[in-house]
Amino acid sequence: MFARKNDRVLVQGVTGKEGMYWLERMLQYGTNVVAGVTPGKGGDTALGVPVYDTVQAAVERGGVDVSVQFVPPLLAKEATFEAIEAGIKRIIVLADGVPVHDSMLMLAKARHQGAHILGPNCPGVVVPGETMVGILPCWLPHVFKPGTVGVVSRSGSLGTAICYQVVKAGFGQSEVIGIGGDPVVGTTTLDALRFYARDEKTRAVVMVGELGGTMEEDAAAFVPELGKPVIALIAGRMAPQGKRMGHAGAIIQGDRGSARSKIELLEASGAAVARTPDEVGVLLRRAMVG
Amino acid sequence: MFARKNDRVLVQGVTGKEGMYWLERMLQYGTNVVAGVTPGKGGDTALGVPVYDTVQAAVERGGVDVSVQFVPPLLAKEATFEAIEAGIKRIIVLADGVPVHDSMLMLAKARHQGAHILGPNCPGVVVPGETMVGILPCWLPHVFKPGTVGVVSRSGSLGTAICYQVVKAGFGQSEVIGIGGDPVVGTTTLDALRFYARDEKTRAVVMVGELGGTMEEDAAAFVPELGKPVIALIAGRMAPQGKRMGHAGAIIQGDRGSARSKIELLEASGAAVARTPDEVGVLLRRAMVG
Amino acid sequence: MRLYEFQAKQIFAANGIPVPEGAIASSPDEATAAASKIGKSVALKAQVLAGSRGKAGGVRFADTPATAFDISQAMFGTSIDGLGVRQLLVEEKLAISRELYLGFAMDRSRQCPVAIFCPTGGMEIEEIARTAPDQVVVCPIDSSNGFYAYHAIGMLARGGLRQKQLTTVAGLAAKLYRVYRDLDAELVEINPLAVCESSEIVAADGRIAIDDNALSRQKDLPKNVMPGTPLETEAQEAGLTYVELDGDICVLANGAGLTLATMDLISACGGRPANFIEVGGGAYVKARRALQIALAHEGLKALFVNVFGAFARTDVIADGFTTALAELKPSLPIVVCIRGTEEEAARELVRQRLGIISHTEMEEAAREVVARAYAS
Amino acid sequence: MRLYEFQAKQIFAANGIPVPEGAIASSPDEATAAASKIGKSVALKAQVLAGSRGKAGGVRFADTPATAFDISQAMFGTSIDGLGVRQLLVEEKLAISRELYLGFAMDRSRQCPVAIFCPTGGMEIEEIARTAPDQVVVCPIDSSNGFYAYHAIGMLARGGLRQKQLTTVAGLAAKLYRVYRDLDAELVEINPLAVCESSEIVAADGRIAIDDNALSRQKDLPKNVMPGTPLETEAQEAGLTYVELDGDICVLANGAGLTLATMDLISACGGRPANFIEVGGGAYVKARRALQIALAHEGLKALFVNVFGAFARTDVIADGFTTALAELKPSLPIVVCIRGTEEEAARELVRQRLGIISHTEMEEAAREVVARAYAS
Repeated sequence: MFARKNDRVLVQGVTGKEGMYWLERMLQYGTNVVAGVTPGKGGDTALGVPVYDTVQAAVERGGVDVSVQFVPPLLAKEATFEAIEAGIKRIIVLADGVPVHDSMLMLAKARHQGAHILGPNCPGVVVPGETMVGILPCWLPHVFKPGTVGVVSRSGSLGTAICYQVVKAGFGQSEVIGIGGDPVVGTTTLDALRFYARDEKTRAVVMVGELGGTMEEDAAAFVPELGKPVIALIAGRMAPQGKRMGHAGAIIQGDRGSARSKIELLEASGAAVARTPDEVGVLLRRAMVG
Repeated sequence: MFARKNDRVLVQGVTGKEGMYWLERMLQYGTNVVAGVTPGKGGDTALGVPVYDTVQAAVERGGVDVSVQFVPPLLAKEATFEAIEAGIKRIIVLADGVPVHDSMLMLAKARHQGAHILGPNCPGVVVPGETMVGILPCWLPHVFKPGTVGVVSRSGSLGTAICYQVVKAGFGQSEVIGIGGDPVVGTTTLDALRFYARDEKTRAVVMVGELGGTMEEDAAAFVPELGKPVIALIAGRMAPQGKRMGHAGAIIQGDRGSARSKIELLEASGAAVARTPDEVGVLLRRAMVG
Repeated sequence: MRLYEFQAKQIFAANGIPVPEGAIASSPDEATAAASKIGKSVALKAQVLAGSRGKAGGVRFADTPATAFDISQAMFGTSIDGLGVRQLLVEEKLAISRELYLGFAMDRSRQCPVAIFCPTGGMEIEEIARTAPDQVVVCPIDSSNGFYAYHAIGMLARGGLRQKQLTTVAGLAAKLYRVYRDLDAELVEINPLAVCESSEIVAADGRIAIDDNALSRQKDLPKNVMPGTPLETEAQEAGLTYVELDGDICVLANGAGLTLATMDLISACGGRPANFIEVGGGAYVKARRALQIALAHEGLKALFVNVFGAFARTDVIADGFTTALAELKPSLPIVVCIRGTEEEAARELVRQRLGIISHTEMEEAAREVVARAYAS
Repeated sequence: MRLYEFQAKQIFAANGIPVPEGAIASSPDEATAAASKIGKSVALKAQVLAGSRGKAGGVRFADTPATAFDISQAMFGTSIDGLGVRQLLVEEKLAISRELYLGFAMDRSRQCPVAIFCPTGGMEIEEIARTAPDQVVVCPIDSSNGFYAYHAIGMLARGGLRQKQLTTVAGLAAKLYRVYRDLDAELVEINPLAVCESSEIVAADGRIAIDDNALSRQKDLPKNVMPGTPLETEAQEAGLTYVELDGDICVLANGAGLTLATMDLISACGGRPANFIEVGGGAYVKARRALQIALAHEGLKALFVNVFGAFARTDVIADGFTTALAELKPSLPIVVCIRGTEEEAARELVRQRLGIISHTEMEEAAREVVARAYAS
């Protein structure tokens, strides 16, 4: 969905410490990183990858399919605007701590220009054995393995832990999409389900959610037409209810948003809901093997 | 271009003093005014025309082709945004004194949404014998008369004076377009020439310009392909040069902008340039009758 | 971060939204002086960051400065939802003929801001939203476009406002949107927006919550400490997300999702988690402070450390918490589970510094920590 | 409305754009005090709203406070382009290694704002733009999108900036755009933008012009009176557009276009127009004031009133100027030409009040006024 083997990948903020660390990991994994951008470093190279002053210059050099950003949260909005204006259609925003008004602006602008955003506050995407764009430990063989299970997760660490369960249960992943934990994100659980519905390689979907928001409720309605087994884990059953946003929160969200609400709707829609990470493997085996 | 006989016309700010005065004139002339908008007056009628609280409500009632605004200059931006968002594609902004940043925003937004703006600071449009949308004295028979001369003017009073010359010379107008006197306007002299080039009814064009800006220079380049005679009057031959906008003005505009520059380029392009209003009639007769 | 009512109203007033005449008072004398200055009947409103103040006696009325003294004296030092009343907003008492609701918030499903209007505001608004949702008008906003008076006109007309009320409230709504946007607010709410008998329209109450992610660029805002237990306040001041629960197994995990799942797991195994503390992002260096706070919780029976290194390296995390534990030396059973990037190095650190063999399977580890916690 | 250099620099500084240390002085004593406070060599810069100050001796340098006294004393009371020097900006003298040009203006052809950068700034910028236009980078801006640092990076890289200079100037450009937009400026210009020997980058000079149509909403700006003749200043204070010329036929017409065309016509008929005065828009009620000012011009030989009523009613206009003329009673030949909306009523007013038969053909009228002006 967000990356394929030969996609041309651009790294914004490539010459910083985090950018360089993950550039190396991506190159080692075989990700087709074609360019980097750091203002003021145009003309340099980073691990052999040419660096440009602007995204526009990088795009003019020969085309970019996906951009991934290593920039501070307060600069994510501008970095995303820059990528959108340069015509890039898939943009991965990793930054944790992006103000939500910035996120809403980014998403509005992306919608107008037909671009897709993954994140903010997401770990990116892995297609095991093919490509990784983001900050996921794709090189751990007991966590990421080529296969037929599509994973979508709001949480980086829990999502990775569940990927480990998928492999432990004897399967691998067709794709792992970290959509990010922020209140407003560009790609939702529902968007990922819609993708996995069309994706021939994917035979089952593991959904990692958590309390808050209504993404799992929105996705539950799609489970019946997905036509593939869905195993869900919703974190936060035992957690205190998050803060309510005044009366407005109650008006917009109603009774939705709790782990209980999500689990009830998912089960009603035909998804199998695991109570613990280990149970994800059990339910997955049941769904795949019967 | 901006209005045809059966166009459904909306009047924004209809219940104010100016709005009511010109609504009456338009209705008398046969303009198809289908609705008016004044926030807080939704449900009223004005001279039999239904009034709505928003443009959206007026459009939903049955479609609008052209909107014309009677609103104060500092509210023109919002009124135009409202019309654009409601899907209206031709918008006439009469207000004099619109801040130029507002005008530039209006035009940018219109471009993005495929809408066309006439003005700001313009008197609107007359198709003699058919329709008038704006604030032109269409009812004066010695000024506006059906015919084959297309008129485009940056100035309301001078443009009307030249229309009188056209009639005095024995002709009438196919259309009179007042593009407005502001530094930044949505419809330029060149846009009007391009329209008259395609308009079968129009056999010659009278262009009323003045010193400042580069619209006449930009239009001059089109005169050869227009394929119809152009008679121009450029006001401001004897006026002191307008204020220069710092070095930036010189950089952007170079030597263009004076009446002399406009006249030289127009004459070089094959247009006939009149020195006085009366001469417009003389040159027009020469061009039309030979 | 939430703002107090009086702070919200200062912001409203500065942005052209009418508020009642009023002043903030920290003592009965100040309340009396404020009442005298206002010169008519006043409302005395407790300034606490709690939800249901009205129903808890946090708003009272006084007809004279002398009664204002007595009533404010009775209010100071009481508490509402466990929060001490230290400041009162003394305001002219409004003669209200109609209460409206007006707010801006984000809609997480639509991923955009929304304007919300209800022609019946006041304390029953949530009840109305539940029982008569058609009365509430929710208007999605395109952030890249903004929210202008004409948008408000459309929304308010759907909500039944007409004529002068329609245009006046629309003007206020456009201003309130600018407050919402320019202050990086998650929420701004006027409830009730009071239509007075004089037909003036005034923000009788106000609520603003600021996006914590934007506080660093909102330099002009006050720094409010959000209500919480003493340990929660300590954590807040240290920049940590810490929620105290009534259990007895202290949980430390990395990332919010894994932390929540770990608490669920402890519960599923029959244990009672004592806290939610997040050490995601750049907070690993704060492991010492986090553990110090988490371990100060009374009645702990065990500590569970659960780490799954995704983009965070487990050896770095392990270095953080082992150093802290070696220093804090809690006399509790400790169970550690480690998986992910650099896990061998991390396990070795734990073995060396704490003399503990780390688990690799979290469910197994969770069962062990529950068993050991309640063993005695 | 133009701002003085020192006003522009105050705005720059408030928006994070570095400017030289400096202070404004209205007397040699103040200049000396400012120089002492700065404590190094200073530049003394005449604050006048004129174009070519540098070449006219409006900028001088002083190494000590004592010389600052002498030099400033010599500068006060001189005039540049006819404008008296009343204030000096006393600034640290910069050690400049390179001069850049950076500005924002509107492009009337493209109908949008443009950013302009030239790697060679200073007094010769217009010459460079003429002889080496490739050196100047002009970047059109989509108003609905804005101008961010990354746009500036692209523009400045095309202009040859690299590395630290590239990112620093880009940051300043993004800030300067916000000044341009938020102040409703027609123009903001930093020329030169000085790269100092210390490698600091500082706005050594600054120019801001505000859109007159936006002054009513730019409430925080100073109110500068633009330079002009005494009568022009009087007109400006009355809110009228009036330009004095060296002719002798006073022209009053409605609308800028017709006024310009009338002046051309007078010239074409052999006359010399004395003024440009616009009474368009809502200014008809100001006809009395306009005529009072226009008729105060010395050496007038005739008055020509030329009205073509389009959306303005000629009877309303005629009421205005006939009332004024009946009161002012100028002893000049007066020729009136009237056409358009309600022209019969207007002609009747002129006949009654001034005893004049109005023309209907402006060329005929222009010939008559020229003939009568120079008859004697």
